[in-house]
Amino acid sequence: MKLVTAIIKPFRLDEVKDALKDLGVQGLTVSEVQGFGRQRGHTEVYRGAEYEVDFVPKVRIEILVDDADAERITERVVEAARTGKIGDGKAWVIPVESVVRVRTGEAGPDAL
Amino acid sequence: MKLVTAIIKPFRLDEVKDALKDLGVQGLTVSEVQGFGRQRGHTEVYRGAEYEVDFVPKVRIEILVDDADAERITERVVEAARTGKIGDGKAWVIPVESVVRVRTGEAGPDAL
Amino acid sequence: MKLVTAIIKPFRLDEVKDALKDLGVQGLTVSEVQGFGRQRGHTEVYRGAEYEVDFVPKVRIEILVDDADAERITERVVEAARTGKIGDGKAWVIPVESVVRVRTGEAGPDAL
Amino acid sequence: MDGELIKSISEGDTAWVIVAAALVMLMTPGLALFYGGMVRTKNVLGMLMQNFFSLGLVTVLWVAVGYSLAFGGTNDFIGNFDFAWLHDVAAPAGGKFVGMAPPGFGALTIPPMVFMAYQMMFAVITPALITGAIADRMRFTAWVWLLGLWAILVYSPVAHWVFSPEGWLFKRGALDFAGGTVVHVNAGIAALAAILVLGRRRGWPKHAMPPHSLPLTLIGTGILWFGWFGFNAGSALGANGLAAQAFVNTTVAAATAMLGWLIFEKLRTGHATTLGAASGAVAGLVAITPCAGFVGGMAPVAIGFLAGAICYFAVSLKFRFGYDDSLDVVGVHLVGGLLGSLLLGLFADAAVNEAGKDGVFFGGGWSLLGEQAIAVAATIVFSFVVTYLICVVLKAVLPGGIRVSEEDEETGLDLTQHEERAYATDLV
Amino acid sequence: MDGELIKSISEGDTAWVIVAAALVMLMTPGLALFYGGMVRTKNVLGMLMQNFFSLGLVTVLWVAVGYSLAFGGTNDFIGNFDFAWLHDVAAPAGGKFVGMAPPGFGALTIPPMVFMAYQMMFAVITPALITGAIADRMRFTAWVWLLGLWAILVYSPVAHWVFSPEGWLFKRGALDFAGGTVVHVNAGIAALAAILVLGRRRGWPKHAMPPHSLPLTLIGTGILWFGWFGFNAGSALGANGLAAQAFVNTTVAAATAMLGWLIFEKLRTGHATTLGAASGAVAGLVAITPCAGFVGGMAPVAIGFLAGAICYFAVSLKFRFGYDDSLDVVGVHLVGGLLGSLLLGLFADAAVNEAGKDGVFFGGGWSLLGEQAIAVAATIVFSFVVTYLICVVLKAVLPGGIRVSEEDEETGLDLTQHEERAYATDLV
Amino acid sequence: MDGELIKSISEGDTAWVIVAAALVMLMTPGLALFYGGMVRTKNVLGMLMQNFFSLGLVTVLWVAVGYSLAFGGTNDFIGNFDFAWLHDVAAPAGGKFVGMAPPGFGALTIPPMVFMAYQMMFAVITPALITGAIADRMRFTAWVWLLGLWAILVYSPVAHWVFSPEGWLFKRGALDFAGGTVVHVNAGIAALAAILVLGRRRGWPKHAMPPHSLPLTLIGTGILWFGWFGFNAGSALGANGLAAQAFVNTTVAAATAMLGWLIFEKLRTGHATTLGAASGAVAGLVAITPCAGFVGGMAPVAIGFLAGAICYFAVSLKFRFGYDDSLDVVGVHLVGGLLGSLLLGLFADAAVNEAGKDGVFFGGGWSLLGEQAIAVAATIVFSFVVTYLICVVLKAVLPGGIRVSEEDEETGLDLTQHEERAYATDLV
Ligand SMILES: Nc1ncnc2c1ncn2[C@@H]1O[C@H](COP(=O)(O)OP(=O)(O)O)[C@@H](O)[C@H]1O
Ligand SMILES: Nc1ncnc2c1ncn2[C@@H]1O[C@H](COP(=O)(O)OP(=O)(O)O)[C@@H](O)[C@H]1O
Ligand SMILES: Nc1ncnc2c1ncn2[C@@H]1O[C@H](COP(=O)(O)OP(=O)(O)O)[C@@H](O)[C@H]1O
Repeated sequence: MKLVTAIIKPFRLDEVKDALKDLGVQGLTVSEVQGFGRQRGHTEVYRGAEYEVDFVPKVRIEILVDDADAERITERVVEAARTGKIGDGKAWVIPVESVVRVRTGEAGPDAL
Repeated sequence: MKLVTAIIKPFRLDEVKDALKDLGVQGLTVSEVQGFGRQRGHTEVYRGAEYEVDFVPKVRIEILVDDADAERITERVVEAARTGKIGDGKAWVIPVESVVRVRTGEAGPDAL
Repeated sequence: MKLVTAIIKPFRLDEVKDALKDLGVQGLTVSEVQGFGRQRGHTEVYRGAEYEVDFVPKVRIEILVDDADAERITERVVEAARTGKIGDGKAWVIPVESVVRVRTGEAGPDAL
Repeated sequence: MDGELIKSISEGDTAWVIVAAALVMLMTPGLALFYGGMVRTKNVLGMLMQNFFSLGLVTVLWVAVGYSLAFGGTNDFIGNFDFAWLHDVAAPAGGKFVGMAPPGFGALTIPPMVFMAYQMMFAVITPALITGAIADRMRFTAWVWLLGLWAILVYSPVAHWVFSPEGWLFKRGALDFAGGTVVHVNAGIAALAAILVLGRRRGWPKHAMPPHSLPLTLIGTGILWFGWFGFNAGSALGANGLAAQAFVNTTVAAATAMLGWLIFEKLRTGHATTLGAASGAVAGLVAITPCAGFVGGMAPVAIGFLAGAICYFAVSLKFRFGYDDSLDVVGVHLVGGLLGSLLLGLFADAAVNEAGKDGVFFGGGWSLLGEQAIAVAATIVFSFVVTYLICVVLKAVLPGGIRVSEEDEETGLDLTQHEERAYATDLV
Repeated sequence: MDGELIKSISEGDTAWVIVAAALVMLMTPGLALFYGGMVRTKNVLGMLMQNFFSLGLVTVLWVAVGYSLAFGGTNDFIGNFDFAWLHDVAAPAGGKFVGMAPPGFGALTIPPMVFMAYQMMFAVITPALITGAIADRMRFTAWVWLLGLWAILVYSPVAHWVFSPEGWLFKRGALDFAGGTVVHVNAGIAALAAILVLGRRRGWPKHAMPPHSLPLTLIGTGILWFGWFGFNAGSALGANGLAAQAFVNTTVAAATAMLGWLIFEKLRTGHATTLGAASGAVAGLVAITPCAGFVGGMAPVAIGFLAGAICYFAVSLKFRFGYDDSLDVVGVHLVGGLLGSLLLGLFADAAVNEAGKDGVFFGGGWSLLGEQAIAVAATIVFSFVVTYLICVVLKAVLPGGIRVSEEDEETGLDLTQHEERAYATDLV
Repeated sequence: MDGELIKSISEGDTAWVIVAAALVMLMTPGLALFYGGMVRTKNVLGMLMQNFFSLGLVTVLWVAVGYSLAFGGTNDFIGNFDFAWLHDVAAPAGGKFVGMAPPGFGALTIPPMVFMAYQMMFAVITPALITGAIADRMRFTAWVWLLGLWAILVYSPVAHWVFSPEGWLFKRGALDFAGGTVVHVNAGIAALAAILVLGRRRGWPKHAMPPHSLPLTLIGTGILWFGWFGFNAGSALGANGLAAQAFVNTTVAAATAMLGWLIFEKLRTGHATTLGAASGAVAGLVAITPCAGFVGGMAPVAIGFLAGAICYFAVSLKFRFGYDDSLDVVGVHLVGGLLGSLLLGLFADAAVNEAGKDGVFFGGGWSLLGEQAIAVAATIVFSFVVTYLICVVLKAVLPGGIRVSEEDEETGLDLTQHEERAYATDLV
């Protein structure tokens, strides 16, 4: 089992989700994060006091997958999230030792 | 060292926390996430325009544990989080190479 | 490749970010979390009804790094985040199998 | 036709009472925010909706029959249908639109239409007060029925008894300047009846249910305090010294009640809270309501301070007795209203208002206090019984009952009752 | 100099109309919140700013020339510059500051300065209504120009036609008590013209764009309802029975419209929504605006209910026809304003107001309805054409055009137009 | 007893001033929101509480002694205790509750009780203005003491000097229609004194401390603008042409100040901000306050525009001089109040108000400007010195001093001072 994590632009989330549904992925977990990277942030001004905000809103997607699917799914996520502009994000794969479905206690691939 | 991660229903958090305290777990980290899975989301209607929200609010719990405790703790989390209804979530275990306590620099099991 | 994760006090984020910039780290991802640990939470009172909040706001930092840099970067994060008071948090390292830059599809160290 | 045609309209009085009516109207949204800030995020819209809906439904019921049942006719216990559908309220009199004063109000210097509109706003906000008690668990459909039935079956009769010069409590000599009995005791006891039928929120009192937005509550508090000038000083029905006195009494009582609440809170918990300041101010406003135009001098200082202190302790009663009065309608409105109505028996000063009386402290003896006690007792019994019956009947006859399912309560009223979310600030 | 010197000021009337002016002023911030709650988080400030800016710019334009163009002189189609820069509006008359009434308003019992200020607030809010349609995509600079030009080129002329006794529509006999035509139809059709030039929001209608804060919208709704008493009852220009009638009509129509909207919503989608309650109330307030001082009895019940029901269906038209009226200015203000203006042809009752007429249902025959139709038709044509031209010209001449770039639209107006974020509650 | 019994009450005037008092009361919650939106999430309640608490404490102090110290007696420098505890303020006169006018106000056409209540609201909001400067770091207990002492030791004397016809600055001929000196200069300089004792916020100016909710600030702005009509036009103490003039001057100055601020902001930073629009409007309202009933014509255009532009630059002074005026009380209220008070020396026009004078531009020569300068100078010296002393003494005698601990400042005022959180929207 693997955990595929991707940091993407928030407005690409729908595309990524749809692409994964098409691949037969049954579940995923999403959270709001702030990214710092090559893409620059923005300036804000309040009563003449300017300041720089380095962080850019991003979305983190986590998908537990069967070992065999990890590569294909990562590729699909990357494709669906890509805009080609700086700040598109990263995707990475981590090994998972065990997975359980809370509801049933099923473990391994059955838990997905 | 392992990292036990669980995605659970938000209102089970207190039970899980209490169960872990009973097991002697000294710390954990929690965050808000949105889950997509078998449990369907809901419909919202604004001025006649209906739309579907696929995501369901969930809570992610992360617990760094000693290798030996990983299984027991995961089981306990799963038990405490279970309602038996769809959407109860997942728990998984990831190997961790090293852990440090920021305050003291202690490493390994002492860092927990 | 490794994933360095740190849970720190929110107001240390700027120091950590600056320290990492100095080390040449090009990117990182940050999110808001709630921590439970030795540091106690606080009491709130609403119309005479007191209750305890166990969770303390923390920030999670995640940094994908080259294998060789993992240790140095972890150390730097720990140093920059340290206040020496209880609740300073944890940092840990997880092995990563693969990383891709969404924008270009570059993989491995080039993706960072 | 019982009223008499109003002849001498004062533009100044009319200006003030029109404004006062607008101010009282604003109190219902203000109350919605006051309460809305105190509930959890998933129930905000449910709360706001229950309040705004009162502006919708009760307004219509009031012009249809409510006003007439409250102020028409000369019966002791209930009005009649003389003014139903605003018949005769706006009788064209030389193009000046004057109309028929309700019986006993012949001395009005404002168009009866203004009086009707002003009273309408009281009818709207009174049942809205109940929403604070039943928060987070009543089905919206059930609320619609409870609201409509209560406005007709409870509010109009009690308003007739106390506010109409033809009502039995008025005639006995009970005083209620702006609704301590009619509004606050009435709604407060009805709230208790409703929650006894409805039951507690799931998880109460074990689970913490902290206010999701105190700034919203404080916006509501500001609006309520502001609107209450219309409520109390408007009840002088003219722009005169009496209105001025009521105005001052109102703001002074709110202020001292805030201090009263905060002092005891600080003593007991070590901190003075923002919600305490807001709650204290509202408690003072409630308690001064019946007294506003009947007391003078430093009476509002005492009344306010007592209201703040006593209501601070009263909001904890629910934990002792185990009824789940979510946002303390009983502790603030019932207790505060009772307190004000009874203290009036002590502090009333006929020198302040020719239409008033002297209370115990001003040489009037115990008779006024007795009448006040009778008035609140009658209101408590009547309102409790009828409200309880309405709730029991609705529970029996409404398909789905009056309470949301366990699962819907978990999910929250906003999504389950209204298919909406209050805040969609998430990126996802 | 066309006006005549006002001699008999009533303090009561003056008090009411001053307050009414303040109430109408408050409506613009109220509208800002009403709309601001409905947009996405990234565009909140853009919305608030467009509205608040109208208080800045239009106020100045109004005292400079707008008022004079609307109410100066005796020309049928446009005012003159007699009152430009408030010349003669506040003429010291024995130290009482009375001034010159606009032509045809000789019977004023309030200082003309009060009349000017009251009308100013209408001029401020009318273009602000347009912001709901163009939400989320117009450059702020473009809005500044559109706002200023529109206030002079569209608002003042139409106000002159309908509100000034010297205007051609007024003279023909069209009735508009408080701005059904001048304000709502006018702004509603202008909104349509503007969005036809501007185009749709990116992603509409495919992507959901739910309101980011319905509590904000409901604060706005409460303020609007409250302020509307100034808008409608203030248009009686005195504290009298007519104001009372207008007050009651206003609140009753808002209430029944809320019910009308919610009933059809419940029937169609199974739920009554909070946004529906707010939208229905506003639709009712819009529709009763032209009628408020010309109808009586139960007419507001009918007008309100129809407005609620019809506007509920009208807000879906945009999906059928494909124009992106973000927050339903067309569906609520154009349709509601039209409806009210035409229903007045049926429900007008001269017994309510000597200056009014009888509509179809009160034996007045079809002539009033005809005049109403002419008035709204003339306004629709004029406002649409001029607004469309203004937008087309601005699009051509402004460097950067009238619309933000794709990327800026993605990022949101707050950061790109104002370098600010609405909420900085994050820790990061 | 110095006052004289008021005999001729105008209902219209009374109606307006009662409403004006309510409007000014609403400004304190409005200010709380205006400021509350600008602080960080962890300090919101601290800010709201400091403001609301003024409604609690100062109200009581005012009826106890504050009013009498400001308006009682004929001494040049301070009032007396004639009206303490509202003695004689509401003297029953044939049941009409008329009372004793404060010395020099014999021509009042409103009950003195209304005058007292109206002035009360000024006394409440003036110290509340200070909270913007000391934001985020004062212990609540310290604020309670500072507030109470300041209301008695600073506000009442200065109000006596300037507002009472018996005060030395009034007698010398200084003009202050609605509180440019008494309210804004006074609070602004006191704010400076307080922060010099208190010190800077930790992390300022290095760390960004962006407003946590600009929508909250804009709700506050709308309420302030609305309430300011009561503040300025209410100061005419009647519903007449002078009130109308003050009303118009008020809104025009707010509008032009908004434009003035935004123009310079746009020129300097490339963007016009929402907070700039709000700040500019408030700056204009501040500057027009002393002038509102003494200038006419296009003077408010100039005064407002200058206020917007100058205050825009003035808010940056703190970075140059290194004092941490958190929310720019000095930059907006001190500078704006000074500006208005001095510009009145130029723009005053006796034709507008018989009780006024001619300034430099209206042939009155330099004498008025001189008096204005003396008035503001005296106020600045007195208020600065006394406030500084109060703060120093409190710092020395209060256990815990006047400032929260480092750790508490980090955690925020809400949790540490009030044991509450503003927003509990989290699931956790
Ligand atoms: N080394 C890293 N570790 C963790 N997250 C990273 C890292 N580098 C970038 N990110 C995340 O990816 C996002 C995009 O990175 P950025 O450098 O801006 O653009 P790109 O990926 O297109 O080169 C960042 O906002 C951040 O959230
Ligand atoms: N493959 C997955 N990867 C990551 N998270 C998942 C995955 N599948 C489900 N989840 C998370 O678990 C939650 C519950 O899953 P769901 O399929 O709804 O119910 P159940 O776990 O009871 O079968 C989801 O909301 C999501 O947050
Ligand atoms: N076993 C754990 N697993 C995951 N997170 C932990 C664990 N223990 C502590 N944490 C995180 O670290 C934070 C600090 O821990 P705490 O015990 O309060 O102080 P310290 O790290 O200084 O001993 C906690 O708030 C929590 O977010």
